Amino acid sequence: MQAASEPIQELKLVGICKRFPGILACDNVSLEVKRGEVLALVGENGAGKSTLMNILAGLYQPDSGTISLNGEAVHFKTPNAAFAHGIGMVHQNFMLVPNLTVVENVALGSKNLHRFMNLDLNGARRRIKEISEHHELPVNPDAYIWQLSVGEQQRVELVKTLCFGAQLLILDEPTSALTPQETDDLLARLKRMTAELSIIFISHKLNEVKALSDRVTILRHGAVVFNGTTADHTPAELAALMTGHEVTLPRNESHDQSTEVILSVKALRARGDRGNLALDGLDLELRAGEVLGLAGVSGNGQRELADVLAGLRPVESGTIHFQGKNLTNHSPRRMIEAGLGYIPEDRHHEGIVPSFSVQDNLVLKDYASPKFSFSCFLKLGEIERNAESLRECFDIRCSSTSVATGSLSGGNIQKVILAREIARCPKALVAVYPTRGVDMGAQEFIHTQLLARRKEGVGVLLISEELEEIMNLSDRIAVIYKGRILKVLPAAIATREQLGLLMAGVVNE
Amino acid sequence: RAKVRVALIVESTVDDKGWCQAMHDAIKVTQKKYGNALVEYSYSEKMKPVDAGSAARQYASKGFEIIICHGAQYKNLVLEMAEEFPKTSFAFGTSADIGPKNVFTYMPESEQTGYLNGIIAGLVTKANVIGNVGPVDGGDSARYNRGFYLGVKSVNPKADIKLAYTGSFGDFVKAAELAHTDIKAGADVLTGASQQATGALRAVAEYRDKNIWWVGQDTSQLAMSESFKVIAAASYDYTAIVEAIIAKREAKVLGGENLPLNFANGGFTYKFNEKVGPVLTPAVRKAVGAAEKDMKAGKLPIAWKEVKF
Amino acid sequence: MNSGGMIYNILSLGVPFSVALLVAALGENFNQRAGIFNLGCEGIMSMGAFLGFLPAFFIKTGPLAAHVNLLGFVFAMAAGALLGLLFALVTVTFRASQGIAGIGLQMFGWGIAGTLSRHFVGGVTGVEGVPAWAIPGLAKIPFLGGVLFNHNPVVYIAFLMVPTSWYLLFRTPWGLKVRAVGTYPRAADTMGINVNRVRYQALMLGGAMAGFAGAYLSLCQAKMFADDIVAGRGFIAVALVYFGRWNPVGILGGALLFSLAQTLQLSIQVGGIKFPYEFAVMLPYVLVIVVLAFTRKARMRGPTELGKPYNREMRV
Amino acid sequence: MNKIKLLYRLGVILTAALAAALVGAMVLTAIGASPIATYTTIFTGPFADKYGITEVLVRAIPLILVGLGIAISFRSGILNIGAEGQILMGILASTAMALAFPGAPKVILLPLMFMAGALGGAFWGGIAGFLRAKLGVNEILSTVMLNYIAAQFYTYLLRGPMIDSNELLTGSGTPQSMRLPKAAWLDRIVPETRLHAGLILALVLAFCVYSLLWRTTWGYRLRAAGAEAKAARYAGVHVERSLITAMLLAGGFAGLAGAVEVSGVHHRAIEGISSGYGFSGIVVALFGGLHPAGIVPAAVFFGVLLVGADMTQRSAGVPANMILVLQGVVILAIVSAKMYINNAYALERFARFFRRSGTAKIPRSVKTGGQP
Ligand SMILES: Nc1ncnc2c1ncn2[C@@H]1O[C@H](COP(=O)(O)OP(=O)(O)OP(=O)(O)O)[C@@H](O)[C@H]1O
Ligand SMILES: Nc1ncnc2c1ncn2[C@@H]1O[C@H](COP(=O)(O)OP(=O)(O)OP(=O)(O)O)[C@@H](O)[C@H]1O
Ligand SMILES: [Mg+2]
Ligand SMILES: [Mg+2]
Repeated sequence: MQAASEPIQELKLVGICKRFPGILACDNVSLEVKRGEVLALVGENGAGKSTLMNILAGLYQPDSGTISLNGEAVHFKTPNAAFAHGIGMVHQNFMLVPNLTVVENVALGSKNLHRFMNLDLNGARRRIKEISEHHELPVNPDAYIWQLSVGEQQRVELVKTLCFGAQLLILDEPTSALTPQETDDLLARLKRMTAELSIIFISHKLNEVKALSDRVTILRHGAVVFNGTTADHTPAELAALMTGHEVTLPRNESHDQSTEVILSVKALRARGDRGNLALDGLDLELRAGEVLGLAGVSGNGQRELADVLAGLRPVESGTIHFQGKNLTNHSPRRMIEAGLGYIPEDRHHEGIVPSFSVQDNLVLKDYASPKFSFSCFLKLGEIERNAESLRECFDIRCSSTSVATGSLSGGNIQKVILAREIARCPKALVAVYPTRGVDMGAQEFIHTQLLARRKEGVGVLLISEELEEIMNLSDRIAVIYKGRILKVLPAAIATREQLGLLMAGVVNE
Repeated sequence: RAKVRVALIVESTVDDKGWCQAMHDAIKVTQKKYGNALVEYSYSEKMKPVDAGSAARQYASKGFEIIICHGAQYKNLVLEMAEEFPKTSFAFGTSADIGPKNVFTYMPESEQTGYLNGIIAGLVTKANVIGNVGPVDGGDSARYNRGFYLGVKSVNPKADIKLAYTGSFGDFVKAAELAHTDIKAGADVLTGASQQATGALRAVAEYRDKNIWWVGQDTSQLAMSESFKVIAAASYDYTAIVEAIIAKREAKVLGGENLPLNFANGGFTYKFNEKVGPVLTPAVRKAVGAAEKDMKAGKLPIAWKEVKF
Repeated sequence: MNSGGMIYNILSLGVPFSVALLVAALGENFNQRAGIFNLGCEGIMSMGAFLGFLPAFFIKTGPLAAHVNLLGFVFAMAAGALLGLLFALVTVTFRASQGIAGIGLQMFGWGIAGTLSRHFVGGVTGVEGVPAWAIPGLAKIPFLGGVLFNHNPVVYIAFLMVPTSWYLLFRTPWGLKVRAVGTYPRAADTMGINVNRVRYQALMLGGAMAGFAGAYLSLCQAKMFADDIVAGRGFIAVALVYFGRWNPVGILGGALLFSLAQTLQLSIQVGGIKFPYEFAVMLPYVLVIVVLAFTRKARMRGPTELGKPYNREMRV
Repeated sequence: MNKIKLLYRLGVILTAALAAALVGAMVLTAIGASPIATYTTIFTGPFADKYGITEVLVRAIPLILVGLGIAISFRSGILNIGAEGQILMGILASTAMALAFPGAPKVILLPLMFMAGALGGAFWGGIAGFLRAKLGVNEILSTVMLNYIAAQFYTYLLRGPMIDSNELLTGSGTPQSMRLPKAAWLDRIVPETRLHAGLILALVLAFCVYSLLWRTTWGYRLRAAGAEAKAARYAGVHVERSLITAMLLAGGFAGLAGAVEVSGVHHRAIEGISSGYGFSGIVVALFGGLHPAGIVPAAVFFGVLLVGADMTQRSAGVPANMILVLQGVVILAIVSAKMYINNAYALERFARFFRRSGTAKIPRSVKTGGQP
């Protein structure tokens, strides 16, 4: 699909309804985008944003309602039809085939490159070059997707969508996995693109919404609850409109230093999935009752560090001491038993068993403890009671605790994991990107919980790319770069600029 | 004579050009001879032992007088059912045991046919290499293979007999592969028992213009398009057994006998294939004829049990 | 016989024997690359073997008589494609569990071939089949000529299918779609690929190839038809796809390994053995497992969504 | 809504049944057999008398046992298609055990025999589990190959070391073991039929498997490893060990099925005992939703299909291969229907369609309460 024949002057959705079994995902939604405009679409997890956009992109069929382009009613039966009208979408989960290269991914969707018994990869390469130069989105066309970092994949997604000739770009949480720099870059680029395109932008970060969008539409429970010009409202107001109440992200104000080291890592070396030395002599100390923020651009060893701590990745050399005991290269089970809690990055496949019920997932690590089993028999009643009480405590929104956990929204899945890890009363908690893709309300909740654990004396290792989050919550901040800790600073004196430089590998004396 | 109802239970199909078809054909011949009104016939194919149990029970409860379970794997079932249905005659083979009073057993003494085929193979081979495509080493084919060995040795002690097994009664393709392997290894006369042998014969037929020959264990091979390779073939003729069972039943003997199948009692037929031409020399005919005559007279005991491969 | 001669025999017999497994596995590879696990390969092969044999059986005279084998292969492939279509209907459109549906298809194909052959042919019967055709010139090369260039023409076609499959899979738009659809169907869908259509096509192609493999058995290898002529080769073909790690070249390796081991064990038996023959018969099966277990594992590049039906509406 | 749901399901089942019947009828007509007679025989034949019903249950016993094992392995993330080979190993082991202690009393011999059968099968399944867990050999490949290997090993033993010495003596040479001592026979629970006490064992074990999978920490581990290996590993489950355990259990059940067949039906090891139960067991397990409560009825249904279809040979003159066609068609139709029955999205669409057309047809007078 090359550029559509006619530029999009105006897109209108009127009265869109979409029902999934048991839930009304879009409830009579109407909205409108004009040429060159950025419309922000915000709302809590599960508000129906992605569903609405998938309808616009031709992936879902609305139950009722109409879409019109330039005043003419259109009907997108397939994503192809949407492309043909110049609508391109960057989905919330990357829509890139991991075992294909970047060019192949682009060529896959570019039907004009499909020759009989021959694939015009060079044509695709040219097109990628053209687009990436034009929009300053550098990508390596011959890399396999699985080799790319999350940020790079995001760029590829964007280039891919633009290669398909999008004139209206739908971006579903494009920044949720990006580093601050990458986010700033992306926003700047998008701003420039508005000269040629219209954009619908979905994000849970209201400052981004504020920075980029012209107008904002807020969805709640599938229905539009607010429609207005961004400039007229502050992020706080938008947050209140979105959740129905004031949202204030908690801050760690005390900064008092405890001295008891609970987890100590020395000269740790470990390999990444691609065989590279992802951790290269890393030293780190986590104290009881502190939040240690680990800042860094993703791909510098954060994931591997978390894996190693959880016992999921072998250590080549170096030691891990937990509460004074050497636990280097111990099994996950031993780490769990020793009292290490872990909120993993990949919540859908690592943090939960999607087909298991919420009840079952809440005892994923403790099903064999005397509390939930007697000899080898599970105490089903106890497991259910546990789930009910955690559900209440952690405000997990689900129709019942016996539904499959995979069917919950991202924020609620995160709450399930958090509830489980916290209820286990760990001595130390490793939290990897705990609020990625989670709405404001849930974010507030998660932060509050982490700080509460800190108060109870738990050592929290918070791995995040959000400087905001790290600076808000941490007592000390460590910066990781190329598998080593570059520097550890007290949070009280750390500044954004300083951290930014460190994350880029620049150590100033 | 009274009407009799005969049921047949087979493991493969009644058109397999082999083991099962031989019995089926025999019953058909008997039926034709006595008339449809006098012999009612029904069969069940592809019967695993457990299915055979159901089928046999159904036949017995429907009043079939004679139930032939054509395979030694049905032995158990027959012995068990015989107690339950004492008025029904059962028959199974191959077996040399004497069964209970309402069970006939039958045993093709196939070392005899193997011996005749062996004589031909031993005389015809120029390379002194003979291939034998075996299914598995058990039942009547074990007897056949040993008889064949003795037959060859009786006329050509120097001949090398390459015996190999496919491990399956019904894998035609593998039998063909094995036949090709034999031929590549120099064999110029081949034989083989059970239905899979058809695959081997088909493979032999591919060497149309070469002097490579087949001696068969089923006369229906003489009617196949590959027959130009078949020098001679033996066949089981169960007609005598079927008729014997019917007759004995009429005489109130429901079983308790072993009915062997051999040249002496007409249980085997043996045919030369005139179409193969000069390879079938008078010397061959003579040697085979003499041996057959001796067997018919019971003068040629074949010590197949002594043969150890 | 000297060992050189034995090796020559094993190679020159093993190569043509590998064809049915090779082609069926290459076909199954297309199915699996598109994300569909087709255990019904065996049934499709039976049907292919039957229909491939049918023209040669019926048409003995007349103008078509010269082309019966070609006709047979066409019929077999058409029937295979049809059964592939049926399987696609069940597993792609109805999204039925592929494991059971495969067993169902196996019974169905096998049963129909047997039933129709009983009715229209009536028993085990041979046909003329496809004769050998030595490639002029090449067949004269010592050793290699006999091993590679002195077979029936279908063998050459089958071996050409290896690079062709590879090219189709890795160098054409359709192959790209197939690989995408088997790995991340939702991504393919959002890029405007009709996931179901691609899966239908892959299943029909795979079916046609399985039909071809069946016809090879009845027309080139056994030159006869009997209802259980396939005798489990369909299942082995499925297993070989795993052996080859979803790559046509690896599958070729697996098919050759299996058939050469097969001829090797037959040769060993023919050469005279001093141990129970059953152990010789086991050899190819054991060898395939052992070789796979002790080769170094490459990064899995296979279809990660294998066996999972795709539903655009369903939340992942 | 519930009425609509019922209607929807009924519709799906009827459509599938009709489609299956039609395809079968086409083939039947082509070969000149009567479809009606055939179908009537399949579905009423087995219920005509005591024999039919008990024979159905006789078939259901091994199917339940194999199905339970398959359910365990599939739930644990292993596609085990090696039950056929595992059954054979179970038969060998249990037969050897029974023949080794011919004088032992029943209460000792039967448990010993079943234990041996289960161990034999478990050993064979365990090989596939080990190959998968430790050497990364795909289980589909290994189980397919192991089936053939087991088949050869089976004939080797029955033809050689384990052959009934009587067979050698008389020269029959049939590959079969000696007859088991009476103490190794399972009791018949309905006189004059072949229905044996294995049924009780199978039902008890079905309950045990349910408890194992859903009530114990073991089962929890197995299911977690099968449903999402990454998460299970993260939660401290040793996934490799769990794969091996699952294959041991699956193989054990298949082996036990073999032992029960020998002890209950055949009373000696002969060829053809497994009669395809390894594959039918997969179908039964998946039909039954990989849950014992589904597997038991699915096994009985499949038993009806097996027995009824066999009867058509005799009652309707249908050739044996036609039975395969009918079974294949029924399987294809049922799996298709099953997916639709459980598809909430399709039900939702149907309900919406039904409501729309439904409301349009209801006359206003009725709605406003006018008495007709
Ligand atoms: N394919 C589906 N099948 C069933 N329910 C769905 C499906 N997709 C979405 N839903 C439900 O519809 C509602 C809206 O989901 P949607 O993904 O649109 O939310 P969202 O606003 O994008 O949330 P988030 O911010 O977490 O991405 C949720 O309750 C979700 O559970
Ligand atoms: N698949 C597995 N993954 C992880 N750990 C396992 C696994 N199987 C067993 N274990 C662990 O090995 C040990 C012995 O196993 P076993 O099932 O006998 O335990 P147990 O003493 O009965 O305790 P449990 O209550 O955990 O069942 C236990 O610590 C158990 O948790
Ligand atoms: Mg969303
Ligand atoms: Mg335990």
